[in-house]
Amino acid sequence: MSALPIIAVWLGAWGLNAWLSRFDTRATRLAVALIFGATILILWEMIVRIHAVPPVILPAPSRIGASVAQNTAILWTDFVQTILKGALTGWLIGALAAIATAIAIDRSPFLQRGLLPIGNFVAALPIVGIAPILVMWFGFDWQSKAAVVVVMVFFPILVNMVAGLAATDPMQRDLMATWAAPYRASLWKLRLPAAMPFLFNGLKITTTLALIGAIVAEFFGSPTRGMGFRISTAVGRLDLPLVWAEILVAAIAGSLFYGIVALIEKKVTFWHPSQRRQRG
Amino acid sequence: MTVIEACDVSLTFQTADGPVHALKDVSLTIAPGDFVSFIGPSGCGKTTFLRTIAALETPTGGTLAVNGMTPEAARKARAYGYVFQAPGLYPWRTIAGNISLPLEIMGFSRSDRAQRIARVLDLVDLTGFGSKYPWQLSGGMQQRASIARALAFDADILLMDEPFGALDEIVRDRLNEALLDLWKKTGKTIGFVTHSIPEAVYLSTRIVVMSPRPGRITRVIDSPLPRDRPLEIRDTPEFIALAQQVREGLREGHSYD
Amino acid sequence: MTVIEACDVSLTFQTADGPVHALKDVSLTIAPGDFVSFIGPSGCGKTTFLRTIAALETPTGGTLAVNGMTPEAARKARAYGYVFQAPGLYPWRTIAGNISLPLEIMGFSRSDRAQRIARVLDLVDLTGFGSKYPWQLSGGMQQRASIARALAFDADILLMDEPFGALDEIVRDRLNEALLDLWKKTGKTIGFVTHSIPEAVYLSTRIVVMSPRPGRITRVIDSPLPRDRPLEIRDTPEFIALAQQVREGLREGHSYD
Amino acid sequence: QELTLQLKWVTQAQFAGYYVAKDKGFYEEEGLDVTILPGGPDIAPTQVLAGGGADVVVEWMPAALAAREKGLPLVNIAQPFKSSGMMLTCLKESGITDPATDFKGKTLGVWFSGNEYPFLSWMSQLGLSTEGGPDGVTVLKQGFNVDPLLQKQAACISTMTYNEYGQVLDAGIAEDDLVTFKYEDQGVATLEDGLYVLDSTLQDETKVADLVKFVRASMKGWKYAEENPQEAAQIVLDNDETGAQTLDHQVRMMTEIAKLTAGSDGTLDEADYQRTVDTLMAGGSDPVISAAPEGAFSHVVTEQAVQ
Amino acid sequence: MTEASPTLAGRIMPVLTVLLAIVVIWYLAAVWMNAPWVRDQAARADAVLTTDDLVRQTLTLERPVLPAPHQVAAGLWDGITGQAITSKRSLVWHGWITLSATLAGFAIGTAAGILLAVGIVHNRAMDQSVMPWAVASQTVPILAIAPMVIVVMASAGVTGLLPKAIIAAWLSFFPVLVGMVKGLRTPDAMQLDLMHSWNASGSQRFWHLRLPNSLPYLFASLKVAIAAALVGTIVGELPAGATAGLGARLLSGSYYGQTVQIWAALFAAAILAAALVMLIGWIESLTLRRMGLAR
Ligand SMILES: Nc1ncnc2c1ncn2[C@@H]1O[C@H](COP(=O)(O)OP(=O)(O)OP(=O)(O)O)[C@@H](O)[C@H]1O
Ligand SMILES: Nc1ncnc2c1ncn2[C@@H]1O[C@H](COP(=O)(O)OP(=O)(O)OP(=O)(O)O)[C@@H](O)[C@H]1O
Ligand SMILES: Cc1ncc(C[n+]2csc(CCO)c2C)c(N)n1
Ligand SMILES: [Mg+2]
Ligand SMILES: [Mg+2]
Repeated sequence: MSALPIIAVWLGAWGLNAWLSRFDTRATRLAVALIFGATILILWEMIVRIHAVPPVILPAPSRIGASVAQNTAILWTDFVQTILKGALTGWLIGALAAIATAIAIDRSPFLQRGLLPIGNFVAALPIVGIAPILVMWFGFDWQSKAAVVVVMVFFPILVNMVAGLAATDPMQRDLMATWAAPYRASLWKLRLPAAMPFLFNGLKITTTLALIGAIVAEFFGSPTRGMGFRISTAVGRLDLPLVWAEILVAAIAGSLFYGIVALIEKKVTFWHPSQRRQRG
Repeated sequence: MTVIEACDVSLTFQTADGPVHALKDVSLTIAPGDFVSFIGPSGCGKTTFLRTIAALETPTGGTLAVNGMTPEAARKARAYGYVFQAPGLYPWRTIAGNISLPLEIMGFSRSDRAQRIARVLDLVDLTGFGSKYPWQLSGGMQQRASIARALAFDADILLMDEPFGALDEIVRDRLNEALLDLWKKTGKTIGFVTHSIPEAVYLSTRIVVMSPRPGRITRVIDSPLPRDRPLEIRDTPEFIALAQQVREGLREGHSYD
Repeated sequence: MTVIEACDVSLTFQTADGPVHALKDVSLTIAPGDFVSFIGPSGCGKTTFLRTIAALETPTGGTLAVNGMTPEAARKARAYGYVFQAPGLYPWRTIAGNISLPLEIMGFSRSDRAQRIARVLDLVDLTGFGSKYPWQLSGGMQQRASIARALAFDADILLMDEPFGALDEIVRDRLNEALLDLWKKTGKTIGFVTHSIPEAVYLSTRIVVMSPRPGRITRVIDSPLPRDRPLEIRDTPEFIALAQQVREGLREGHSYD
Repeated sequence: QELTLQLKWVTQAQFAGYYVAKDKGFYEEEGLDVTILPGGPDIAPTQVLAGGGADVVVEWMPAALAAREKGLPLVNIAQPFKSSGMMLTCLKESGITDPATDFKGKTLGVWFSGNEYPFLSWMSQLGLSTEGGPDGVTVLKQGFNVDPLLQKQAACISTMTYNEYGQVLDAGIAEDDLVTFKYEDQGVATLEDGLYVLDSTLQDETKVADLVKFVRASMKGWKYAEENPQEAAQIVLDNDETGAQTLDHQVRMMTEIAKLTAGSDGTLDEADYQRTVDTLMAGGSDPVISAAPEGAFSHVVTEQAVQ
Repeated sequence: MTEASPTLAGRIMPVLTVLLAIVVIWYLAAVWMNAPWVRDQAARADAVLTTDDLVRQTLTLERPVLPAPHQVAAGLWDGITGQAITSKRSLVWHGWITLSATLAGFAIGTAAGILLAVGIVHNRAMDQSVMPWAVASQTVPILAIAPMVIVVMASAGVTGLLPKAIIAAWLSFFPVLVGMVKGLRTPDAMQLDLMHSWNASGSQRFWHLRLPNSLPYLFASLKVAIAAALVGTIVGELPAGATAGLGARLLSGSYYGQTVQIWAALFAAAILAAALVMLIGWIESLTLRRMGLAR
């Protein structure tokens, strides 16, 4: 039975993790996540080897690793082009625009009621449809990728921010009323802080969206660098280890991006019940 | 001149299973410098009436004037400080930050703020807790912080909804004295909801007894006690008689009693 | 036999600016059928001690036994009912649904549940409010609903954290009587946090006076009053003497007094 | 006998021969049950073949040879397309008249995903860097359509005689406003649309027999399509599930395709093969393939099929 | 402080106003963006253009850079009503194909997301190991691996709706997971303590406290998830041989430069998504009202 060693490794790793997780220190938490990942990689390698999966279908992690080592220069260029120029700029512009819009329409229930349903509609426009159009409008380079990212992240953040601005509890609002707080004060001192947990929810979800957007947009036209470009080209050349190397970079970059935003969230919303162990 | 003038004020909440008459034909006049306590069984509309004065609810009937203006205009003029039944502190600000908040909004200078914060923290015996977050304090400490916040900016009218409910007798006595002191010195007008008959009698110049379903005023008792009230006044016969009067008024309202 | 046996219990919270000694070397023995009140200034650790008994906090020092087991085991055996300082009702359930919840969890039958809900609603005078949602009730009504919830499943130990804090005197008297009645009939062991000296004296067989920073027990006063206590007992000299004793104990703890 | 054919691109007259053979029952006559899988921009037929998703694929020879060098043993079993339809179409206003001198510093649109090889060979033969700069050309990864030319984002774009070129004309640009360079004329033509299978398939007698029937029926389909462009176009249209094609377009495509299939009975011309290999290996510093492939084609199937 | 819920007219008027504004801007943009092409064409033909001509031509181009609203509307109308719904030119037919895979993927994704969230909240080993990898999974560019998924599944004999549904599920499980983890963790400490004091079992805590508490979060996530599932399906339709479905429509429109067709397919997809989101919103308000949470 060729499946037997695979199952054995799985069970072994799971047991180890279950045991480790009981300690719940910073070190063990990291160890647990790493062991989980390592297990997946080992299982992957085992499956590929034991079942002799052709490398053009699924290369083994070891070959992907080798490809990463070989192609660092290419990977770096692509990272700069797609992640730093495309995804990050787009995400920043989209997030700032969404926050500004949320604040702008916050005072007007009329605009909110008019804009949000349409916002939901626009958010539902599939990226594969928008990307070619934006490439046509903004050209081939990273600007069009950033534009795609802006469109993708704008509405999720807007919707969260609007919900957040409304998410104060009645007594907190009443207090502001008793002080006759002018609009700006209640915005800065009450609604913005109260909106932070929601805003960060939106920001976190959109980190991954931004990456997907920037990469996918490159399928619809790009200069000869970028992760999406490399992936589609490498697939055509059956250089699957390079494809997976790019995917690996995307995954690491995305996790880092998410992690950084989550870290900032922790700092900013330290007071929120989901961030602290509070009492009754 | 009157500070608060309520004339046949009614307020009905529309709920899924029919209207709730929280206030019905409530009329009351409060003069400047009055200390008025509201007492009555749970659910009789005390909170609702205080909120109406503060323009946090809009009456569905009758007229209400605060400082000769509409409650709304008075609110805009920052005529009052309000202490809610629950502490309602902002979790993202420390205790000092919470007290500072209305001061910032009203544009007090930084040094003035620091001074006022120190003063009111001392008043409610929370000196040293300024840098703690609300969730690190006990229930009573949170309530005191919220009192401090309402006192910090020295409004002419103070509306307090069971401010001392979560406090022990000693602290309560202390804060009662402090409040009386403040009131005498500043001549503020105070609206005060309480469940404690001795507290109401000890503090007030007038005691308003309310009864529920529908919420209305059943008695208004003027206190013959002098403005200077040492704690010992609570053992005088006048005090005890007054308390008895309030207790009777209260009992009337309790239909089930 | 003892129900609760605390021996040198300590509890320290680690906060950003240093440790807070909420409890220090607290020793106490509670026998079956005791009615023990905890009284003390705000922040002295009453809530914390009650929570430790209920296995909601773990002491950082000392030993604690409930019904001869660890607090954790006692909790698992559903040894107690707990009323929190704030109502803590579930907003997505009606008042009746809230009371029903622990019953459902403990597997009471549908008809049994209905009967118990009706009984406790009546006990706290909320008959007719069963189908309302928590946010449709006043603060006091919510607190009564939460008391009803803790009473519904008839645990042998009742732990109550300022259950009557938000209630007016009349309702409070009524509920005090009802609680005493229940206690006499069922022989429950009751741990009761309060700020009111008369309430503590009226209800308890023992009064535990605590003082803060660090939280500790300063006095344990055994009540000489009989188990049968009409409301009028509060005017007897024994009662007043006892109250005075508690007040003194309390005053000792207030360093600033 | 069941057989699956993976196309290189979406359903269109480029593959008319196979659709005609299926619709006209030529496959059925041979006792074959053929499933035709349309391709798309993200389908690499070689990968589908390796994954076992198809028995035969339509692929361009550069991609096939490159895959072979990557260790995927593709073998050409038939070559219905005799000549190449690939060209570079430029706007006259860009001032390009001679590839050897005028491409410098210009932006050119190129298809990737395995279709970039002929272009890369051409550029290296011209001695032009594809990394941009004043002495090289800037390469754009061209999307699906001819917009880059219409929007003037590129001086030239890749087109096929039978498809994109027509689209440029349809868009309203006159032939006079365009300059075209056919790969065929530039001497860098490579073989397009051939039929490929895995080496292992050819080791199996019964499978070879099936392939023979398949190629025979397919070529019959191609010849029928050449002669009846109208009907062939209609058949393609009927098989197009996206409903996006128009008859006019497909008829024109069929007419142009017929020029490319003309003169092929399916047998691979070894001279054409050699030219393709030479072109690919002449890639200068970065050749598409580094060594002349061995056994990259086989006449086994066509020899029996044309009898 | 209770705000009366707006009337139907009060809800529709703002939308219409904003829509009107958008349409006006759109027309202006269409003229502006299509003008260079029209001018070029005129120059090539040596014709003189009046402003009137310019505007008219920019709004009626066959391959506009930005089609005018009425062109898209006509395309949509023709796609929806102009054909028998079984016709391959009918947007209804393509919409249905996309919808069925979307729903299947949404169901799989939601189930996976909820199960994972429950596992994460209740099992510490899962809490510490799954979440970082779930995040990583979302950063994998699916459009890149979609073809491989399709190929691999096809080689395993799985074709048709399922491969697309799996790609849709891949995209939709994440919002559900994030929302549910947050939602299942929102109960405040007192509510948890109460459950604790009753010694409620893990499953009782889940059903009576965590789940009801998480519902608002769940519904918010479901709305995101269903839109994500639709995107996933469309992405899955591209390499699946681009045969049928709105994704194939988009692609073939794109391939032949038929801008109007792209926009019509785009709008059809968005309308579908909006309808699905509204459906979930409706279920949400129904549920929350029954639970007494809608105030
Ligand atoms: N938002 C609301 N919707 C429906 N009914 C309400 C609402 N707010 C208050 N009520 C009802 O109005 C009545 C008066 O409530 P109110 O809060 O004023 O009582 P209260 O006198 O302050 O009681 P307590 O002493 O318990 O705080 C109660 O019966 C309550 O149920
Ligand atoms: N989670 C916590 N983190 C830090 N400090 C805490 C925490 N919980 C309680 N404390 C501190 O422990 C002390 C005791 O708190 P506790 O809630 O037991 O007081 P209490 O006697 O119940 O007061 P009150 O009568 O005001 O409710 C207080 O000083 C409080 O600030
Ligand atoms: C994104 C993309 N664009 C174009 C082609 C090239 N291509 C392969 S077959 C074929 C037929 C044309 O009618 C064309 C143009 C591709 N492979 N991928
Ligand atoms: Mg109240
Ligand atoms: Mg407490």
